[in-house]
Amino acid sequence: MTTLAPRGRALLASPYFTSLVTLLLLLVLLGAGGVAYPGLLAPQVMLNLLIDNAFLLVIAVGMSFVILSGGIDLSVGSVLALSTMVAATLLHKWHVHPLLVIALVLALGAGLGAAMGALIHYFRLQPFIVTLAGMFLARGLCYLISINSITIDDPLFVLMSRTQLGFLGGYVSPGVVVALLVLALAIYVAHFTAFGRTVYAIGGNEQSARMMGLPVARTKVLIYACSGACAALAGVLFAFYMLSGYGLHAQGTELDAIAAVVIGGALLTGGYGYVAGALSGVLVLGTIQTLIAFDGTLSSWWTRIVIGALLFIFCLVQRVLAMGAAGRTRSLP
Amino acid sequence: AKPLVIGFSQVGAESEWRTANTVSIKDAAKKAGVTLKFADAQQKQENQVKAIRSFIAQKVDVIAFSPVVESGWDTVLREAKAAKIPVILTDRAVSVTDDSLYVTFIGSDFVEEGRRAGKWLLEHAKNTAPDGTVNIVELQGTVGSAPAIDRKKGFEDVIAANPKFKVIRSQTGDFTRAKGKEVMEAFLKAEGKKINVLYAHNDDMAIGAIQAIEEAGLKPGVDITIVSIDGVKGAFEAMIAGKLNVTVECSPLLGPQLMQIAADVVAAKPVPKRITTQEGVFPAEIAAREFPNRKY
Amino acid sequence: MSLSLSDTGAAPAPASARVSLAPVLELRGICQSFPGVKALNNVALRLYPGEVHTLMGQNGAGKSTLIKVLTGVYTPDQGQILLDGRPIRPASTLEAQQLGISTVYQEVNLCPNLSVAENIFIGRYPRKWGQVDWGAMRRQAADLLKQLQIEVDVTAPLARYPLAIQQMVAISRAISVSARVLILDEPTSSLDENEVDLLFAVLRKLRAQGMAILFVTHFLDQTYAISDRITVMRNGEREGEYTCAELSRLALVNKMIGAPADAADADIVDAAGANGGAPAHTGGTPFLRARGLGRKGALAPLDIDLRQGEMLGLCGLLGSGRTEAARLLFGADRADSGAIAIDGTERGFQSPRDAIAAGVGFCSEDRKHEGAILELSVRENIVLALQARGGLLRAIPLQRQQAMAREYVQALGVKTASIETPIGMLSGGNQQKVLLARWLATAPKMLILDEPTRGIDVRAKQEIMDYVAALCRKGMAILFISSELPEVLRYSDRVVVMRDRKACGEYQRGALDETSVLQVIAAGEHSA
Amino acid sequence: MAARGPLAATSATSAASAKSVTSALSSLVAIFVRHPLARPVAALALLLLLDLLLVPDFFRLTLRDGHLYGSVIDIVNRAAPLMLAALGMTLVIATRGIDISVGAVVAISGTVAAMLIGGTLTMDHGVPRYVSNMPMGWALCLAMGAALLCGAWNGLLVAGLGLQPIVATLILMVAGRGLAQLLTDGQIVTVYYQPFFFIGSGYLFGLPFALYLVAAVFAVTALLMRKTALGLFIEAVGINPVAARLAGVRTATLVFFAYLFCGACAGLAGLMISSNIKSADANNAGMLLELDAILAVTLGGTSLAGGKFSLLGGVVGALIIQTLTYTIYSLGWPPEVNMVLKSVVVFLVCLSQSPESGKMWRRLFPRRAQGDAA
Ligand SMILES: Nc1ncnc2c1ncn2[C@@H]1O[C@H](COP(=O)(O)OP(=O)(O)OP(=O)(O)O)[C@@H](O)[C@H]1O
Ligand SMILES: Nc1ncnc2c1ncn2[C@@H]1O[C@H](COP(=O)(O)OP(=O)(O)OP(=O)(O)O)[C@@H](O)[C@H]1O
Ligand SMILES: [Mg+2]
Ligand SMILES: [Mg+2]
Repeated sequence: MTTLAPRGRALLASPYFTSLVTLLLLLVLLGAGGVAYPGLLAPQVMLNLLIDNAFLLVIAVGMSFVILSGGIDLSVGSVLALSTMVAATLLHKWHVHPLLVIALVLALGAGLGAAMGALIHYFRLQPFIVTLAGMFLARGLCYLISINSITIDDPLFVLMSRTQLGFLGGYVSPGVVVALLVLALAIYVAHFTAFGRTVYAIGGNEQSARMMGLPVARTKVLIYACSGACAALAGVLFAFYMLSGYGLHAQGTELDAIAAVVIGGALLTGGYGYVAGALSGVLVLGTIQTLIAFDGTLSSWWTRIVIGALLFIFCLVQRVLAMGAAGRTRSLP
Repeated sequence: AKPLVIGFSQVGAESEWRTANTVSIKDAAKKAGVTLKFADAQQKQENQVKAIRSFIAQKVDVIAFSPVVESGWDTVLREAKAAKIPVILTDRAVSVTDDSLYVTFIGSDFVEEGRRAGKWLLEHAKNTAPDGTVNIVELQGTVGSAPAIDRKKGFEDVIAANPKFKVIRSQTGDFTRAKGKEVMEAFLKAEGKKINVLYAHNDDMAIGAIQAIEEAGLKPGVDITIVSIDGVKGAFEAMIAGKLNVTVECSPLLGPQLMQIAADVVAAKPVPKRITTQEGVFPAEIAAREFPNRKY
Repeated sequence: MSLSLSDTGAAPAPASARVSLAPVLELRGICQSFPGVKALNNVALRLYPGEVHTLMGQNGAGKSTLIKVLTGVYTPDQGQILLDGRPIRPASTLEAQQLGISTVYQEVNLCPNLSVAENIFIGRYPRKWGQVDWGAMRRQAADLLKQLQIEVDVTAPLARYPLAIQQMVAISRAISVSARVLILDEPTSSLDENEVDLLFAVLRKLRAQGMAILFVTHFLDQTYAISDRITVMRNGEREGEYTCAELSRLALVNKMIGAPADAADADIVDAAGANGGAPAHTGGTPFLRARGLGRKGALAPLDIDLRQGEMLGLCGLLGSGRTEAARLLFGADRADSGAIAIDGTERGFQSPRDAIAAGVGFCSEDRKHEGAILELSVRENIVLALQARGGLLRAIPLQRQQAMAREYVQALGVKTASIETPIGMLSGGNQQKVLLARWLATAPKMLILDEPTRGIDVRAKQEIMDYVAALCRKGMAILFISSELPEVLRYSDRVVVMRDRKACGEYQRGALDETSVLQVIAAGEHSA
Repeated sequence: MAARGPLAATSATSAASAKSVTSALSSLVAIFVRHPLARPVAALALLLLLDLLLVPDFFRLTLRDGHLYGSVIDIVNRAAPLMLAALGMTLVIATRGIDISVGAVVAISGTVAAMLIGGTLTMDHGVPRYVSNMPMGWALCLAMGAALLCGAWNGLLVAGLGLQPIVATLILMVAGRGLAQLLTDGQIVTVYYQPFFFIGSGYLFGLPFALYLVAAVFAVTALLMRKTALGLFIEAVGINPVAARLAGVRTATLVFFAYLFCGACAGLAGLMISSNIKSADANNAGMLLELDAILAVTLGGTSLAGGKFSLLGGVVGALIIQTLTYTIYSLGWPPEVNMVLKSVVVFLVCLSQSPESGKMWRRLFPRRAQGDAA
C-alpha cells in the first residue's frame, strides 16, 4: 500500500511503471470508446481533447512540481479565476496593453504563489491549509473586483481565441501550443536542472535535503511561485478560451489537477512520479468526459456516477498492474 | 425521415428547479421523437464548451444549452456557426458580440422576476402597512451567479421608488435551504423584531428561513412577510400552510417550447430572437387552488 | 569537574608531529540546551589540518549535538566557532558546506527516491551546457563507489539498498566534496570490518592531503587504528583532549564514564575476551525450525534451527543476506518458499503479527525507518509491541506502562530527560536502547536482533549484551546479527556464515575465529 | 506577573509566599501556553471577544419555551455537524490519510433517511395530512448503514488496495452525490414526520439535542482513546507505518476503521443536517463540508502529516469556523467580502499557531522580548 509501504521498497518499480500503465489504459479507454461511439476517434475530437484541456494541463504541470515536492496547492483554481478577472478588468476598464496585462497577471500569480510558499516554508505551516486560505483569498478578491462576469474584447485576446492552427487534418488553438511548450519546458526543468532535482529531493525527504545542503527554502518558495505562475498562465489561456473574466470560473479545478497528476503516476507523499504524467492524467480525465458527452443519454447523476466508476476502474487496474510489477521485482508488505 | 438530433448542454443538477428543467426537456424530446444528446456540465463553463465541441464533432442538427455564465461564448459559437449548426439558448442569455451566433433565446427574465417580486411587495404593503417603514432582509443566491445579480437588481429598481422600503441586511444563502436557515438565524439575532419582510432569491432559501423564523418564536408569513422566487412545490405547500406570502414563478418547463422551436429552425421557419416564457406570480391566496396543477 | 579545562577554551597543542599548523576549526565555549536538557556546556574543540580527531563519549554525551552546532543545524546558545581563526556562524548546512565543512550525520540523511548516483552528486552535479550531465554523474559515482569496493547499480533508487550501503553512499558523498573539514558521525556503526578498512584507507589518503577529519565512533579498535587525537566528552562537557598514544584504552573508557582510572573492568576493552561460559545447547526439538526458507532475488533457500536458550549468530559481509533472512523469519517480508515450524507445529508467517503471536520479536537494523516512532514518547515506544500483542482493548494501565518504561530505562541505562520525552529527542544510541527495550518488554520466546548494538557505547554495549546473554541462559532463543565479527563469535553458541545471500556454513562455538570466518566467506564453501 | 501587585505589599512572609504563588502561577501559565490546545482556544476566545464588541447582544441568552435561545446557541448548534465531521476527519488525518468524500456521505445518509421516513403531504378534503413510510428507527439505522458502507468503501480502497487517500475518496466524492441524486431523482425530499426533526432541531434540558449527540460521539471516542490502545496505535501508524507494522500493529485494519468511523460521523452529520432543514437536499447537503472539516482539524493543531492528534482540537477548530461565519453574517457586511475575510482569519490563526512566528516576532522586536523576560 502506498501510504504504508514497507522499507520504501515496494515503490521502486511503481512510478515509472504507473506512468506506462496510465498511458496504456488511456489507449484502451479510447479504443473501447471508439468502438462504442463511432466518430469518437475522429482527429478533431482527439485534438479537441487538447484544446479543451490546455489550461488544465498547464495547471497540472505546475501542480506536478508541488506534488513532487510533497506539498499540495489548492489555490490554483481560484488563482486562475483571479487572473481572468484581473486581465479582463485591466483590458476592459483601464485599456492596458494586452502583453503588459499578460505579464502583470503572470507576476501576480507568481507573487501569490511565492507568498504562500514563503508562509509554508518559513512559518512551517501546512501547505494544505495555506493554499486553502489562498483559495478563499483569490476567489474573494475576484468578487471584490466584480461579481459580474466581464467580457474581454481586446483584439489580441480575440485573435488568440479565434486562431486555428492546422494540424494533422484538424486544428489546434494557440493555447495548446503554449501548454505543450510549458510541458516540454517543465520536463526539461524537472530532469536536467538543479532546481528540478532539488524538488525531487525535497519530496523524497525534506529533512535530508536540508542536511545535504540543498537550497530547500529557495526551492520551496520557487515551487509554489511556479505553481502560481502556471495557474496564472492557465488563467490567460482560459481568457483566450472564454474571452471573459469571472469569479466563478474554474471552480474545483484544483481537484481535477491533483487527480490528473496522481493518475499520471505521481505519489502525493512526494518524490515519485514524472511531470510528463500530467499530460496522460489530463487526457484520461478529458477522455472520460468526452465519452460521456458522446454517450449523451446519461442524466446528471448518472454522469457523476459513471465518472466515479471510470475513475475507480482506472485506479484499480493501475494499482493492480503496478502491484504485480512491484511484486515481480521486489518485496511487498 | 431521420429523427432530429439535438445536443443539449445542461448547467448541472444543482437544484430542484434545474432537475425539473431537465426532465421537461427530456420528456418533450421523447414525445417529439427527437434524439436528445444530453450533457451535464456540473456547473462548469469549460465543461459546457467541451460538450458543445463534442456536439459539433458529432454533427447534431441543433445545439441548445443553458449557459452557466453570460460571457465567454464567442469562440465556440463561432465554431458551431462554421459547422452550420443552429444554436438555441434556454433559461439564461449570453452576451456575444455577434447576435447571429445564436438563433433565439427561450427563457425567463431574472431582472423581471426581481421586479415582479418588488411590485408585489409594494402593492401588498399599501394594504397592510400603508405608512410605516418597511425593513427588508434579503437572502441572495450564490455570489456572482446571474440569477442572484439580476434578481437583486430588479427588486432594488422597484423598491427604490419608495424610500420607506429599506434593505437592512443582505447576505448570500447559496440558494440552499441549510444556508438560508443559517443566515436567517443570524439576521433574526442581529435585527430581531425589526424585520418586516424577507426577500429570498429562491424558494429553497425561503423554506429554510421559514424554519428559522418559527424557531425564533415568530410567525412566518404573518410577523414577517416572505417573498420568494421560483414557484416550486415546496413553496406552494408553505403558502398553503400560511407561512409564505408569495412566490414569483420562474418556469423550468421549457421542453415543449424548445422542441417546437428546434423543429422550426431546422425547417427554416423564422423564429423570434427572444421568447419569454409565460410566468405568473402566485400569492398565498391562490396557492391551494393552484397546487394540484403544479408539475415541479 | 573538567570546567577548568574547558573554561580556558584552549586545547593542548597537537601532539602529532605532522600537525603543527594553526587549527582549521576551533570551537570555544559552546553551549546548547534543549527543553529540559543542557546538551552542551561550554565545550571546546580544535581540529587541525591533516589529522583524524576522534570524538568519544557515552551515548547522549553530546557528540552529535556538537556536530550539528558546528554545521549549522542548530544555532548555539553561546560560544564561538572559528574557521581559520575567523568567527563563523553557519545558519544552515548549506552555508557550512560552502565554508568547506562536509558532514555525514549519524542518521543517514539521503533521499530514498533518488538514485544512488544522484544522492552522491545532488547539489553539485557535473554539468554539460549548464544542465545536469547524467552520464558523467553515473560514471563518477560508480568510480567513487568502486574505491570503497561497493558494486551497486548507481542508477537504482537508494531505497533499494540496505542501510549499510546507504551509509557508504553518504560517506562517498561527503568525501567526494573537496572540503577542508570532513565530519563523520558514527559512519561505521553498520559497516563490517572489511568496509571499515576500506573507509580508513580513504581517510588516511585524505588526511595525507591535509584534510581535517572529525570522527565519531564507539569502537575502541577503530579509534586507535585511525585517530591522531581524541576528545572525550561526558555529559555535555568536554572531559579532555588527548593524543592517542598518551591514553590507554582503559583510561579512555574510564574518562568516558567518569570513573577513577582503575575502575573499569578490563573486559570492556578486551573485545576478544571469554564468553559468558554458558554451555552450547544441543539436542531437544528446536524452538524454531525453518526449512528451505527463501525468496527469489533476496535469499536462497535456508535451513535454520534454533533452540531455547541458544544464541545463534549470523555473520557475513555487507549484503550477504542476513537481514533478508531475519525479515523472512519474522514475516516482515513474505517468503516464497519454505516452511517455519515453532515448537514443532508448522506456522506460516504472513505478517509480523503472526510471528509476534508465536513469541518472536525482531529488532530491526534500521532504527530511523523501521524502529523508532519519533514523535511518540519513550514510554509509548517501549510498550508499543507489547500492547499490539495484547490487543486493542486490553490497554496496559498507565501506571504499569510507566513502571515498565522506568524499569527498562534503568536496566539499559537510557539517558533521557523523562520517560515522556519523545524518542526523537534522544541520542542515537539511546534510541537504540529504547527499541531493544520494546522487544524485551514483550518477553519473547525468541528474539531476532539485527545489529542491536548499533551506535551504542562500549560500556553499554557490554551491559546490554550481558543482559541479553542472561536472558538467553534463562531460555530465550536468540538470533544475533552483527557486523562486528568478534561480538558475534564471542556471544553465539553457534554461528552460521552467510555469503551471497545463502548460508555457506554452520559452526559450533569455538570452531571458528575471525580469520577462519573471513576465510570461509572468501571460499564461499562448506569447509566443515 | 499579574499576581505581584497586591500580594507583595503586605509583609515579608507574605512576600515570600507571594513569590511562590507568582512562580506557581507563571508555571501554570507556562503550562497553559505550551499546551497544544492553547492557541486554538485563544483564537476562538479572541473571535468571541470581537463579537462581544461588535455584535450587540451577542452573549445574551433567553429562555424560550424551556430552551435556551441566543447567538451562542446558534453557533454551537450550527457547528454540530461540522464538529462531527471534524471528529471523524481527525482520526483519518491522524493515520496520514484524508477523506474528501465527507460531503457526499452527508448527502447520502440524509437522503436515505429522508426518503425512508419520507411522508407525503396529501390533501384530504382540503386538510393536509402527513404520512410516514417506515418506522424511524429502521430508517435511521439504514441511513447510518449506508454511511458506514461508504466509509468501508473508502477504507477498502485505501487500506486494502493501497490507493492514495485523496484519489480513493475522490471517487466517492464524485459518485456519492450522484448516487444520492439518483435516489431522489434530483429532487429535494421534504420530510413530514415530527419525531425526525428532534435530531437536528430538538431541545433537551434547554440545550439543542444535536449538542448531546456530538458530546456523546466525542465522549465515546475520547474514552476509546483513553481506555484502549487505539490512540497509541493510530498515532504510531500515522507517524511511522513501517515501524508500527513491524511492532505488530494491524496497520491496515486500523486505517480501515478510521475511514469507517469517518463515514459514520459524516452519516450522523447528514442526519443532523437533513433533520434540521426537515428535508434532504442531495444536490447541496454537506457541500464543501470536507474542506471545512479539514480546516477545523488543522486549526485545532493536528498536523496533516499524520501522527499526533487532538480530538478536542478539531471541535475547537469547528467552533472557530462557525463563529467566524456567524460573525460575518451578523456584521452585515456584503457577501462579497466573506471569502477574503475568512482567508485572512485562517492565515492569522495559522500564523499565530506557528512557533516560527514567535521567533520572528522576537527577532523583529528584540527589545520588548527582552523586557518581558526580565
Ligand atoms: N532535538 C533535541 N531535543 C531535545 N533534546 C535533544 C535533542 N537532540 C539531542 N538532545 C539531547 O541532547 C543530549 C546529547 O545528544 P547527542 O545526540 O548529541 O548524543 P551523542 O553523544 O551523539 O550520543 P550517541 O552516541 O547515542 O549518538 C541527549 O541527552 C539528547 O537527549
Ligand atoms: N556490496 C554490495 N553490492 C551490491 N549489492 C549489495 C551489496 N551489499 C548489499 N547489497 C544489497 O543488499 C541486499 C541484501 O541485503 P541484506 O540487508 O539482506 O544484507 P545484510 O547481510 O543484512 O547486510 P547488512 O549488513 O548491510 O545489513 C542485496 O539484495 C543487495 O541488493
Ligand atoms: Mg550521536
Ligand atoms: Mg543487515
